[in-house]
Amino acid sequence: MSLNELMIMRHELVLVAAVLALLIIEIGMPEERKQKINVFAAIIAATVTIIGFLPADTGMLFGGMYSTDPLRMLMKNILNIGVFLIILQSVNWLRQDLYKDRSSEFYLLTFSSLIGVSYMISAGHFLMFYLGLELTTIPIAALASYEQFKSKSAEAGIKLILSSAFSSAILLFGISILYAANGDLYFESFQLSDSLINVLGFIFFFSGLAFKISVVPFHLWTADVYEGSPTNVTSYLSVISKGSSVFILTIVLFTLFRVIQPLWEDVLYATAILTMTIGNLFAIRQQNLKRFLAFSSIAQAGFIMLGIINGTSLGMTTVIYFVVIYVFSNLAAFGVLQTVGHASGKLTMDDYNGLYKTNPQLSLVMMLALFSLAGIPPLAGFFGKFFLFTAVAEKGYYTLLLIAVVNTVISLYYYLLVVKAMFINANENPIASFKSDYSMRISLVICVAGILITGFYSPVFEYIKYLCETF
Amino acid sequence: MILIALIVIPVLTALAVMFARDARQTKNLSAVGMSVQLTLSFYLLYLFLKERASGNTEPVLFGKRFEWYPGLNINFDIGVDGISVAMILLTSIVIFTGIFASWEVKDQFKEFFASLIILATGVFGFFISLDLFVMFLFFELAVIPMYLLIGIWGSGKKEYSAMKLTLMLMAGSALLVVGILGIYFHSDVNGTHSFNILELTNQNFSIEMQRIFFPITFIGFGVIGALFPFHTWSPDGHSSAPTAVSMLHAGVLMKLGGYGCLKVAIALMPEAAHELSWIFLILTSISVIYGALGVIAQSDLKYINAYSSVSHCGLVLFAILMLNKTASNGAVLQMISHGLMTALFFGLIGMLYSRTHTRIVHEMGGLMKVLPFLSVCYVIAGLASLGLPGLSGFVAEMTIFVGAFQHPDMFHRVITIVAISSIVVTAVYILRVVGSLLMGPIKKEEYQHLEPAKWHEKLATVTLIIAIVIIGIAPLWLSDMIMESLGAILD
Amino acid sequence: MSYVVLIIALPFAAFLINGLLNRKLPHRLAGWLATGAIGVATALAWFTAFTYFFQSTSFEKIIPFQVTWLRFTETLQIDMGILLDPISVMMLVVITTVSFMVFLYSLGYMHGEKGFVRYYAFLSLFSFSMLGLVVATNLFQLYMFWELVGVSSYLLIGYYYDKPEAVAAAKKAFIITRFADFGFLVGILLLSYYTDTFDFAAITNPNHSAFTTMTGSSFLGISVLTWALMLIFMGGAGKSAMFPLHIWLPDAMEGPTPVSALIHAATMVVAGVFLVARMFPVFSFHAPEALDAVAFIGAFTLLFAAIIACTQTDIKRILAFSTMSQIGYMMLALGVSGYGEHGLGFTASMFHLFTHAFFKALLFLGAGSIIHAIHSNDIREMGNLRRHQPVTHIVFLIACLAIAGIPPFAGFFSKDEILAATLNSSLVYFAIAAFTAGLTAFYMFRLYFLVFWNRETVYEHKPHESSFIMLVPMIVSAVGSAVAGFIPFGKFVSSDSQPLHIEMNQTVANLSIVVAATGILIAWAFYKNESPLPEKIASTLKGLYRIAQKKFYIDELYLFITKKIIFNLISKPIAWFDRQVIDAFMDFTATATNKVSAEIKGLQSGQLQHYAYIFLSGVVLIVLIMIFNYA
Amino acid sequence: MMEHVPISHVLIVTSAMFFIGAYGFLTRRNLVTMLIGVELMLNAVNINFVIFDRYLFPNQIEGHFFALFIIAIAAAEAAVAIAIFINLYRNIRSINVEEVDKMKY
Repeated sequence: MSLNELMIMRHELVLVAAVLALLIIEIGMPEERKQKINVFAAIIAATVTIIGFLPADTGMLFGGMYSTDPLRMLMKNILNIGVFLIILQSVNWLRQDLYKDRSSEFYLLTFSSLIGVSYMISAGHFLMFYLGLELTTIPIAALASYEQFKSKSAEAGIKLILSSAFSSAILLFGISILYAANGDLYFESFQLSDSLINVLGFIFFFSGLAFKISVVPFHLWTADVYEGSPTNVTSYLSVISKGSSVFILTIVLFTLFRVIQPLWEDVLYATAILTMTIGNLFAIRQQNLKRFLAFSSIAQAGFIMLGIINGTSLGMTTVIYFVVIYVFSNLAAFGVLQTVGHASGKLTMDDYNGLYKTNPQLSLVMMLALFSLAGIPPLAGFFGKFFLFTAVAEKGYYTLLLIAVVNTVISLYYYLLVVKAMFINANENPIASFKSDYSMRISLVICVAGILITGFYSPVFEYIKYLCETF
Repeated sequence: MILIALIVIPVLTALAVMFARDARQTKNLSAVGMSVQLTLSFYLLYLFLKERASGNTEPVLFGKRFEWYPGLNINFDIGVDGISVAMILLTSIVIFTGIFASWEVKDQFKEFFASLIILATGVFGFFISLDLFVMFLFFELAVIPMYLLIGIWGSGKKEYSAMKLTLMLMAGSALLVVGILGIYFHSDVNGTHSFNILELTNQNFSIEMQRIFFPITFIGFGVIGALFPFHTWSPDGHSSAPTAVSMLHAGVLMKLGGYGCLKVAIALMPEAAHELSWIFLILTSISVIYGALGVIAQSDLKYINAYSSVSHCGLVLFAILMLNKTASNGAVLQMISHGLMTALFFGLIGMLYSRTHTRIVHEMGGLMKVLPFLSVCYVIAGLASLGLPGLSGFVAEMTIFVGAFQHPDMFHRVITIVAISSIVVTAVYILRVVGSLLMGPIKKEEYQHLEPAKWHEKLATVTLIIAIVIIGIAPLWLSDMIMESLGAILD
Repeated sequence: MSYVVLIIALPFAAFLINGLLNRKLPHRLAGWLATGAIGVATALAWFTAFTYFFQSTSFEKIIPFQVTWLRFTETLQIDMGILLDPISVMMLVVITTVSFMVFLYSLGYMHGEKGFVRYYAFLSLFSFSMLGLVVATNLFQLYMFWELVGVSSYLLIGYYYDKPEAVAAAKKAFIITRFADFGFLVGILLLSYYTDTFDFAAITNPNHSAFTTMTGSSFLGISVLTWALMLIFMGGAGKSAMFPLHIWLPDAMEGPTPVSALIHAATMVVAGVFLVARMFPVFSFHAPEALDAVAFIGAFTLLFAAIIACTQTDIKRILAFSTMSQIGYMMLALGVSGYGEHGLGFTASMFHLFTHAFFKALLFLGAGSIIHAIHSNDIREMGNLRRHQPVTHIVFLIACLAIAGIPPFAGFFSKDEILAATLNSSLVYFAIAAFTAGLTAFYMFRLYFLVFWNRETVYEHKPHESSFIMLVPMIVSAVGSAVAGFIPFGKFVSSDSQPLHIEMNQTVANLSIVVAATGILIAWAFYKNESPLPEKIASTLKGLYRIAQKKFYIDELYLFITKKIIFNLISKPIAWFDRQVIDAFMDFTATATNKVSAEIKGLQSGQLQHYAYIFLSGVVLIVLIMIFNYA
Repeated sequence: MMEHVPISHVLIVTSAMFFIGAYGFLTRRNLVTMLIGVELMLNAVNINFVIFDRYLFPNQIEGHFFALFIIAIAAAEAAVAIAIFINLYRNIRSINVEEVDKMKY
């Protein structure tokens, strides 16, 4: 194996290098200048993201354990951007005295998790996939309880780590059954036999991934963990963790389990309906905005299922395209939550009453983000959602489509509740006017630009479509 | 090029407004922008008529296609036919007057004008687009600012109304998603699917497909056209909305429904339309007469006008469902006519409200004495509404009735006569309002000293009245222009 | 003859100028402007009549002006044009002349009113619309001007808009006629659907092929054509205040008196008669049943209104009921008329329309003059006015004689023809017509004696004779009422435009004179001086008298239908239904969603083990279902 | 000796182990015991992988590797989990799972 060949694994190697670099900087940096680590982390994240876009070879490594191709690279790049944005958003939060001594932990764990994400996406073997999955989750569980003096944070950590351990046990059980039935664990050569036991194996396997995407009925951890974790960790969970799982689920379903497409279509059909509906019904009543966004992200997961059901390259395109938009929209929303929460400690819907009067720009960003999530033109979310619907309609599942569009109306209702709170409701004691920090602003500007441009700039979609067709 | 300008100018105006320094500049910018838009619309009319006069019989003129999403065969297709030109004219007149009617918006004026103009952008875009996707995009774009406009600047139980209106309209548009995707995937234009209306017109969709998607599409557009029983957003929405928003909403936005039903639901799926029209005819005739009878028991001016809009817009859908050129021509005329006069109504109601601070009819009285100008305008609007010859309402209603009468069978006859009977009820409620609002003795002492109409109010009302009168006196050019385009849709 | 356009355009111009400039215009200028315009129009109308009737030999239909106004289908279109034929030319003369009189009169009568300019604007609008109506070349143009006439009537009745009664009366008038127009419109649509045209030239051609189809197909046992014509007649009945659509006319007297003279006596209210006359060939050839209906309604209204007139005390209302009664005569005459040589009724009707316009306008102008002087409408507050208003007295007497049918005044001749025409048709109708002639004489002279003779009433201000400008039109009209009867009307106006030779039926004439004289004598006996007789008779006929005085409770019936049934039983329930059922359903979907959301919140219990339990059961459930599915 | 034990018996044992572990996870109130439940489940999977290699695919060693990795990961997971338990204990002085329900609905 030459060095050149190893460079196929560029994304992961760069991340490993980043982790190492951070460790070294952390150790070498004098105590009083520890603050600077935030800047380094942001720079490193930017570098990682940029390197990800550089052209590189694709192919397989380690006898097929690891494989990459332009589509997978794109997926990783999307998530890299997401992580970069999250890191920009966390800088100010980590600067506070409470965390400044251990801010590097946050970055280290985040990057470690990102390594897991990358490996998971590039997995060519169930073992590799499992390793990636665990590497994604475990650091995040630690991060979820990052705020060590808050019992909620610990609770979130516990719920996440135990649920995920439970779910990975089930997933592994599924893999073991698949192994028994087919005698192979390499994706490349995996041939699904028509044994009925595969159904069992597949569904156990699926539930493990569905857990990460928070598909109903495997979603129950989501809201609690999202609420308890630090906001930036929540962003990570809702965007990177979920996005990566969506990607790998799509890949796996479209390749390994292609032969049992009718089966997983049925499973997705049912779970998609449940996910959208339950997510929406719960979101309606939420007061805590993080919890609110948690349920909203469950509902969004339901919409994503719609694209996967399609089962063709169009479906895959729409899913990836939607995730791109979802990254921008959700991160914009969480960014606002983060900065407002950090500045005022306020997090409920009522606290947001009259926000527009004091912080118009943040309110506008939040509104755009929510409208994009709701699928309102001309924002990117509209295009994303419409294309997902296109994917369902192509399949001819008009009943499902009808249920989905009804759900968009319900979702619009609760998104509007937040908009109403910010723009319409009066508040005697509104959140004071404040200025958010530069890195947060940069991040929000990028998000808003993404929300505004992605839809109109069709080459994004066309490029993804091209990659999916050649996948 | 001119069509693109029609979208770009409002967008630029809205942007410019957001950067305006003060109220004065905001208003001036909006006024200038919308004046340019109005001029442009008339220029478009001129160009259109010139082209037609020179013998150009293409169904759609000034067509332009920009490839957008080639992978899904989505293109930014624009072009206009006679109907669109007419609707664009209507829109630019209403938004122009709407700006002047909201001259005295005090708080958050920038946002107000910007939202209002964005709303108008959506409407303009809707009327010029030939691609279902683009059309749908603009449709939703027009609906959403409504929420903020009503929610922030409205009155009464504005939050409830705004939410109800938005959700119901979005539910309608949700159905539209299903409808247009169904059409898209059942089409086959040179081996690919298509969103392009012109290409879709030549498709022969199977009757089974039409039976499913015609009702979905029709109801989808029907919700915004106040189709019974999906009209209940209208009374609450209108009564809470600020003046200019009511004007624009009732005047223009509700017309998207009729326009969409005609150009999408019926034009693309004519067989199902023939087969299923009876169901919707029953619903729309209920709309017509039910709305009119419902008005009589109302006492709030805005509710009165909202229900009367239900009745009048019901007539639009009713006419469209008659599926012949005359009735559809009447429908388009009715859209324009109703758009103008309801805008006038809502404008006047707003102006009266700002002076008397009540909208309850029997709390006012004798306004003719103290506010002669506004009162006369109100009477003219009323007369237009009850279909006085020489004003636009008459032209539209008669065309509809004549068209509807082309069906000699019992069902259509009965239902047409039911619809015609609404002219009596309309007269009842219009005169009732005029009688107790404007005539009679002055109810309250403080009404003696109401401020007379200001220049911008006069400008707004007079513009609308002129339009109503012109169409009422010389309707032939408009009617012919619309008729020509209908040929391509209905034949 | 394109100058005819001017006859219509001039009043319109006056309307525009007065209407748009309104407050900026001095009263005197506005008034004279409008009067001048209508004056010129009158001259032109007379000139037109002169050239039409005397310079050409045959009375063809001439269309000097026509433009397409709106196209419905390739064949069905509305034209705006001017049609000259005997009846329209006759109507032009009537309308312009009476208008001119009234315009002139109003200069005095309305002097100093605040809304003087507005008054003239509306009046001009009315003249314009009425003229447009009579010269319409097609049914739809007629309908349009018909509506315009209605609206100008509305505006003028409601001229004193701060008076609630006036507002209510205006509303009532418009709505009732609107209801009638609903029938009219359906009739037009029905007719035009089969004939594929609105054009009178085509529609009134009895040989039009569509009529055979229309008479062929029937609905509820009546041919479609008859339906169409009955519906059209419904419009006419509404405008002409025929029973049961008459209730607006008495109330319409709330308008200024000159308006009543012009609109509610001489011109607009006879539009229904004009309409039936216009459509007469079709009625006559293809739908005799419809014509029977016209006759019946006419006869009924004729008697009905006359009976009520005997009991009323408001001078203008008496005149209003008398108008209804007289129009009933015209309708009856049309209803019993045949076509061509048997068209005596037609000519009689038109003749009566013509003469009636003069004497009824005169009566109203006279009434106006009285009201102007004593500021009251109640005849019980009047008396012995001949001392104070000699000129008014004389012209009023002429008018009364004319309407009572005393030769040589105009009414005698026309009424005589009508009686003769009914005699040809049915004895019952003749009896009604003749009896009512007596009744007419009675109630008119009751009015006359009560106002000008009887006891001397104490007036707050001493009544004075009206000004010169008001007297002139009255005198001119009086001359007209006196001599108009001598016009050989049959020569000019007949059902088939061919001169019709009419001979006076001596027996009928004698009978009518006797009846009228009897009526006058009774009135003289009762009312010449104060006398207890009328009271006595009224109290013996207690119930009947009361019913007649209350106008047979038709108003109350209408009120019951509109208030109790339509408002309380339809509109209010609809408003309630809309809010409480339909809207509530929409709200219910929202609250139900919220409710479900609250119900299922227990799913998210916060208990980790509960979550895992659901997770595991979900997996197992899906596995079971799928294995069951795919096994 | 192994040959005398049919694969189905072993599978019954592993399945039983797996669900006993799950049962433990679902019913025990102590967080640490719950963690042990998960470990039990994971070990069931481990045995599965090993016996599949042994019985079904005697010439493959993937199952063995998988089992090894699972053991390693489980250890990591347990480490993190227990760290968090300690954190929780510091905050609420309890590691009873029923008390970990501050966030719900």
